[in-house]
Amino acid sequence: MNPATAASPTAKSGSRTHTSVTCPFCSLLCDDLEVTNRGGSLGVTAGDCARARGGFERDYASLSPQMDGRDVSMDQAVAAAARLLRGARHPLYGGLGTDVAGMRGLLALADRTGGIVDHMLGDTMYRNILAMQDRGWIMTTMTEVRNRADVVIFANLDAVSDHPRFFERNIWNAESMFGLATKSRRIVYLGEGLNTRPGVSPDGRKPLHLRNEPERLGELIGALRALLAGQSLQARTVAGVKVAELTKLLGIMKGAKYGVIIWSPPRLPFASADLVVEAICDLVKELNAQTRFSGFALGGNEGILTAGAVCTWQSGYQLRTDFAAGYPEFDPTRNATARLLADDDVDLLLWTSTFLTGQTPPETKAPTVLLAPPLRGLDTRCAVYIPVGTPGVDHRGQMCRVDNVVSLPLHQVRESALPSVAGVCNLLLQSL
Amino acid sequence: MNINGVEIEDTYAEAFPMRATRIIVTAVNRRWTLNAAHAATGFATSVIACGCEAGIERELKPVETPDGRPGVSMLLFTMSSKEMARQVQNRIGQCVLTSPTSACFAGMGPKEGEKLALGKNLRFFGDGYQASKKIDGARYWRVPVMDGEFLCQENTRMVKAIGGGNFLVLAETQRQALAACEKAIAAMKRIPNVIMPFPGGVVRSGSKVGSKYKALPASTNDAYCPTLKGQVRSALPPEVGSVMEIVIDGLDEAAIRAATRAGIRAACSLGRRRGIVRISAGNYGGKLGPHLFHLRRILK
Amino acid sequence: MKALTLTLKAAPAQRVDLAPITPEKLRGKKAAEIGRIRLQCGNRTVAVAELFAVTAGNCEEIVIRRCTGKFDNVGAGMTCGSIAVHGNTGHRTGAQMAGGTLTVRGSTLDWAGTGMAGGTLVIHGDTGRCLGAAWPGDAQGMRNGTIIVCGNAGERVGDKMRRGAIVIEGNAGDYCGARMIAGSILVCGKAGDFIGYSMKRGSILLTRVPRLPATFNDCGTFEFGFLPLLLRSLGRLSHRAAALSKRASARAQRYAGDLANVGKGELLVLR
Amino acid sequence: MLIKLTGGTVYDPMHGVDGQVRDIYVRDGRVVSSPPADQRIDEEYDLRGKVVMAGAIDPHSHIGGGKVNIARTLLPEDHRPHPIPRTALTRSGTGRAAPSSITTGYRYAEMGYTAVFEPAMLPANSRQAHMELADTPIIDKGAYVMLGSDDYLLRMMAAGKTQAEINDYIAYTIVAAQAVAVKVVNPGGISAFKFNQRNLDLDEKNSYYGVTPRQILQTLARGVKELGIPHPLHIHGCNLGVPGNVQTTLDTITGVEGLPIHLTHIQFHSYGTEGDKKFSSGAAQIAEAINRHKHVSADVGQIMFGQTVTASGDNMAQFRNRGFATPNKWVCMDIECDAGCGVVPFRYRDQNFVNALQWAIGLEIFLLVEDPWRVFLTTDHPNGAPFTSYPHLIRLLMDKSFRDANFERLHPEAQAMSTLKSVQREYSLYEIAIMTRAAPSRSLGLGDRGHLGVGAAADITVYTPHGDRERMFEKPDYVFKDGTPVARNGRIVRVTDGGTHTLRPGFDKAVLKPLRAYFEQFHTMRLENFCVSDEEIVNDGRGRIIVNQLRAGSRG
Repeated sequence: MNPATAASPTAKSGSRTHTSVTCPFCSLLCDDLEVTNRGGSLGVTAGDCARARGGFERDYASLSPQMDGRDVSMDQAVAAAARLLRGARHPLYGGLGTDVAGMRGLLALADRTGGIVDHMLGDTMYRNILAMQDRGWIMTTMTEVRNRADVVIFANLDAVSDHPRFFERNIWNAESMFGLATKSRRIVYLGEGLNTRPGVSPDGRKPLHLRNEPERLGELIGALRALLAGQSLQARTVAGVKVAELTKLLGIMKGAKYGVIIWSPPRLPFASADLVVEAICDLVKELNAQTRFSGFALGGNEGILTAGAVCTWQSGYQLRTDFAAGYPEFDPTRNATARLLADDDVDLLLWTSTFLTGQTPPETKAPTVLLAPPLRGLDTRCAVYIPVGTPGVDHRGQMCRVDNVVSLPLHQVRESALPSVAGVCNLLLQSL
Repeated sequence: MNINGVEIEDTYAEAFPMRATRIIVTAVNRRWTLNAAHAATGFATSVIACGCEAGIERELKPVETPDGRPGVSMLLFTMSSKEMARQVQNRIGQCVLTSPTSACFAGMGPKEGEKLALGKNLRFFGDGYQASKKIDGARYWRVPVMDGEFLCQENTRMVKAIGGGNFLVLAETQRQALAACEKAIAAMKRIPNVIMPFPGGVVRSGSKVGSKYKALPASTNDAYCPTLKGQVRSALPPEVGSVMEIVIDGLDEAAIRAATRAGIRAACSLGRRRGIVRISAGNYGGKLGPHLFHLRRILK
Repeated sequence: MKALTLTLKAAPAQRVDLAPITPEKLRGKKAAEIGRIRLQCGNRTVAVAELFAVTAGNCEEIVIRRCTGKFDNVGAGMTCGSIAVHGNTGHRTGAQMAGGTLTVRGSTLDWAGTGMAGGTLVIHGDTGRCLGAAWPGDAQGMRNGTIIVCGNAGERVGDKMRRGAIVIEGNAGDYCGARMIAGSILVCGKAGDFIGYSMKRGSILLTRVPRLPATFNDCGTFEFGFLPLLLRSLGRLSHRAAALSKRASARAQRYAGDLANVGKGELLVLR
Repeated sequence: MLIKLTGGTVYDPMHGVDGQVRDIYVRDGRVVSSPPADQRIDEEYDLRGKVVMAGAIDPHSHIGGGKVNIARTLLPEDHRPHPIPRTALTRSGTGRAAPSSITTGYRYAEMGYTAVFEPAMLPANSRQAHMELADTPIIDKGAYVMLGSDDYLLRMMAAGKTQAEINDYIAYTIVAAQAVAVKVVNPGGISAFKFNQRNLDLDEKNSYYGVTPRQILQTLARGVKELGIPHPLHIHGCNLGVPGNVQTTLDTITGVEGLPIHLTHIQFHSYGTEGDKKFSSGAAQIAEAINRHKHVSADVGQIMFGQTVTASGDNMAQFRNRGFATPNKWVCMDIECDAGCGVVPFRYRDQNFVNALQWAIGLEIFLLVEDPWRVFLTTDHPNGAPFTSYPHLIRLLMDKSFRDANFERLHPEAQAMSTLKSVQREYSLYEIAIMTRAAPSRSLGLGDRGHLGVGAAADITVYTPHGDRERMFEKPDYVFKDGTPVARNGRIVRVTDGGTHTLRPGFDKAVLKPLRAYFEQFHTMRLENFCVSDEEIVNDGRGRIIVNQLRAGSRG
């Protein structure tokens, strides 16, 4: 046992309380949760938010493995799934809502069976990855934001809708390392339909809010870049915002000691949003000629960053990688789940989803193998259903955090007989 | 040998190797093509002091030019490729780029000779706002200028060529000599691949090599000066009162031969009756150049 | 000698990589040999002869009949000769092609002509996203050559295009000419939103004023000497370009941009 | 299971064996003494005429952790032409400059390497580093934890904490991050960059903490020594890549008061400012200083011509070098008030004056440092070149005529600025065995690795001698990992999982209380979760923890 680690649950009167629990249900991976286990039913007793409660406190039904809706033994289900995988001429490993170990198992299967891997939120991920692969970026991480950022710009997002504790943990934290009075942070929102209340500082100072048309964010960022480069624009408004307001915003950005611009790929739900991300990244780079400024991307829920990271170190490529030719090939448009299914390009779907959403696989003509926790009301009508546990609830695990640098351990907070995704993958590999 | 009673002397013109290029200038109308072309080929009579010999080869109809506007094709001749680069850059830069509505194109095929920068260096006048376009394998530069945009092909080609083809018209009077030369030039202008670089195509100051003054490499050809007939060993028969020369630069020997033939025939069309006495040619005893144009052989 | 002809027998269930079928790769091969070439189809390979009836002929001139959108990489990497496709093609049609002529008498999916370095690609129908664009991570899209699309094109025509020309006779989708480095794009129909997004240099020729991005400034209407040259050149491959070449003067309204990114590109609206 | 390796020519510098013909016996993964004559031999390998060495050890190669995965993500175009198909035995992969983790394990093993050390593991990123290393098969791994721009250390130094208190923090961090050594990168400079300082010289103060790089080096070097960490402080100094940094490096050597230090990728820190282009070789001065100062060791970080990617914790230097990015894309990150990273693709060209001279400088250092026990063979993979170029590099060191032929292809002005051609030295096989096996093992305190004595782990590489040393070292005949044959003629024949080298220096548990509070006050993760547990590495038996011994006489 590594003497440096020391986390053990405390037990009292029939309930066990786990502290410093990592929450796998949003990509912030808050690890200050307290989860109390009363006879197998869990309650988040500290560090809670809607997502955490929705994940930890959800009920499991007692579902057994199934084939075409009939209960079967685990052995039968694994054998059936393996048979399907063996016969598949182009399987798709979709969903990918799992932890590091689960992803390792799925990749081993994909490599062996010549399949494609894509995550249920693959579209959102590629808004970032394509921009990064084309231009690179300057990024920062959560602890840096928490302690250093004096100007924080939220581009087309309010953060709290997808990551409820973002402001609590990273913006209005009471103390910071370098004497920054966090209350004095300059908060800016860009976009419409945002919950900007969390952006009001504890001492009541309101954020600056520019209401640009969300889908024209790239144009607005482009205008900031043009102004930063000393160009003059004939246009009076950009994306619905007056150029004079942009000039003011640029002044705030240039005046930052350590500015951060935050975006979230799922909050850029329009085509070619990678170009918008690229523009943001270019603006950040250009600002760094004088001051320090960084990008920070939110999003990344349902384990997509974990899936992408593991796929990258094992294959060299991010998701939407195809192992059919015997080696990894990467095609972010062709190997997209929706497209593959719509065009009947794949003949088997193995869908994995263990976290908060996505337990219902997409409609397809191809037979489907589903790996998901036995959630109450789960639709198990598919070729093979194999119940699995939730990493960080039913078994230990590891996940990558939203900033792509920090990974956290996931803890087991209740006894469970459910296998992990990794465990099922190992059984499948042995049966191929 | 004589034509219309004009004696064709049994002699030859002696010519030397040069470099040449053809450049096409277009503009909004004929007048402005000529303005640009005249300037660009101006002060280009002799490499001795002008650095280059140049002239208008012919005017081009809109259907013949790359951009469908009226144009002019010019030929430029120099003694070296380095000098050619310098002359083209200076002349196109100062006389074509500057001339309203002009555009400038290569006048030679993409496989001929060797590459010669045209807009390649001139583009820097655009101060970073120049833009390039590659069309059908050729690159063009668009240089923003005050009247709009100057379009200039990046490169043209430069070939080996011949300078110094010539013939002399010996006539009774100055007026008759000039009339014959004008006829000759009119005919020669219809011949492709040649220019006659002197003003109007005609030179009245033929020269000999050397001078009594040490600084001068050449001086007046006293043997052909009618006013010195009594003072020097004159080459002129008594009836000749005036001599004029037509110098021809051409892309190859055939072109010079064709031009020489057309020019002499036209000059001779006036005949002995109108004072044209003899056609001769300038040479240096075969010492100057490898190209010899024997008049009688050409006219055979 | 007549063309080598491959006629599809039955549409495959999985996608097929047709990159091995180009004039230079087939040079010197007999029909039987060609029939034995293995093509990647899903996670298996199939012989050409299983998918196609192969009619012997000149390998410099390949005809593919009854092609479908399941075939990717048609003509990819070709350097010479010609391929004529009757039917549709899948993704990356003519990707990285460096010479020769590829004609699709149908429509293609995405990434046609990505990374193209030369030659001519003619698509009689429509094409998907990212025509002549840069493959993710690549510094440049199309580097030379000519692409003609007689129908409509999807988003990001000529993304990061470096040189060459693209003609869209129909309409072009959003982000046409995004991040162009140089080259020319002619859109005869309508162009979508965010035209010329983040373009550095290059020209996008239009027949009507598009929705103008805020980072393009109007420079006015002028004569452009290169326009007749370019249109005449494109007109040799495109009827619409030929018509414009006859009709249009050299006048165009010029919008300079994208000022966010160097700003030396232009939208030229033909007058 | 008893294996006999018969009649090979053995090079085992740890025991002074220089090319003697010997039989080696292996039982249960270890080298054993020769058994009684009647003992049954289960397997025998006839190695007559072959060269036998311990498995090679790479002490500095960026093979796992966030910046490597960033490099992989950034360069799909480098992977595309380098696909690695799966086989019945091995997994598929890709890449050259930043290969996939699984491929990395195979490639190293195929080249006869049996242990590789990731030299820049940020504490905040240590879990991911170990996850990637866990997916790097066959070879043993280990990682150096990066300190020196982390807020906690700088805060302690600014507050005047004692060396003992700082030592506890260092020890704790080594244990928590499961590290085997301590690395410092641009001491204090990564932090300074976050405060918008663009350079930080050896005696320049970090604008927030008021601490200088020299103080950080001294504190960490002393801590490493006092804790009994076998490997000296692993230093990536100030001013990486800056012409004139040779002086900084010399000052660093003399500035640590005789404490043991290891200067890594010293080639990038050996630049003068002479000549028309204000860029010259400082190799002779550096080599002379290393020869004189016995407390100093170095690895070279040789560059090779071609495309690669530079991945470093030094985001200050990487941001400064962004203009050289080829292709033009790069990533910089500020990380967790702990460290940073920068990833800049790069193409070294022999017709580029600076690159050509860098190549020559690296080789000059290799050849002018007299003691092969103190200079290790690295390209700082992938910063100078991919690790797959090692056989080529070995040939350059062993073959003067080959070296000269390569030299003559350089940019002529670079040739004129280098003395490389006048250096006659050619490395011997014995010296190669020192610098690629014995010396890294001894420096890192690996105990039973890097040699072939009785009791050693049976990591053994067998080569066919060849005049072309590149060919010889490219594809060893046999590679044994812990007694198991894993590669044959440069092809993997068995896939195993290597172990992870760690250390367990002791520390006063009192360090935990303020640290835990500090994490809760300022950080975005809890101390408990920051620690990488043993079971995460053991990973249900796929991994194994190797706890190395601390140096005798230390506090541990």
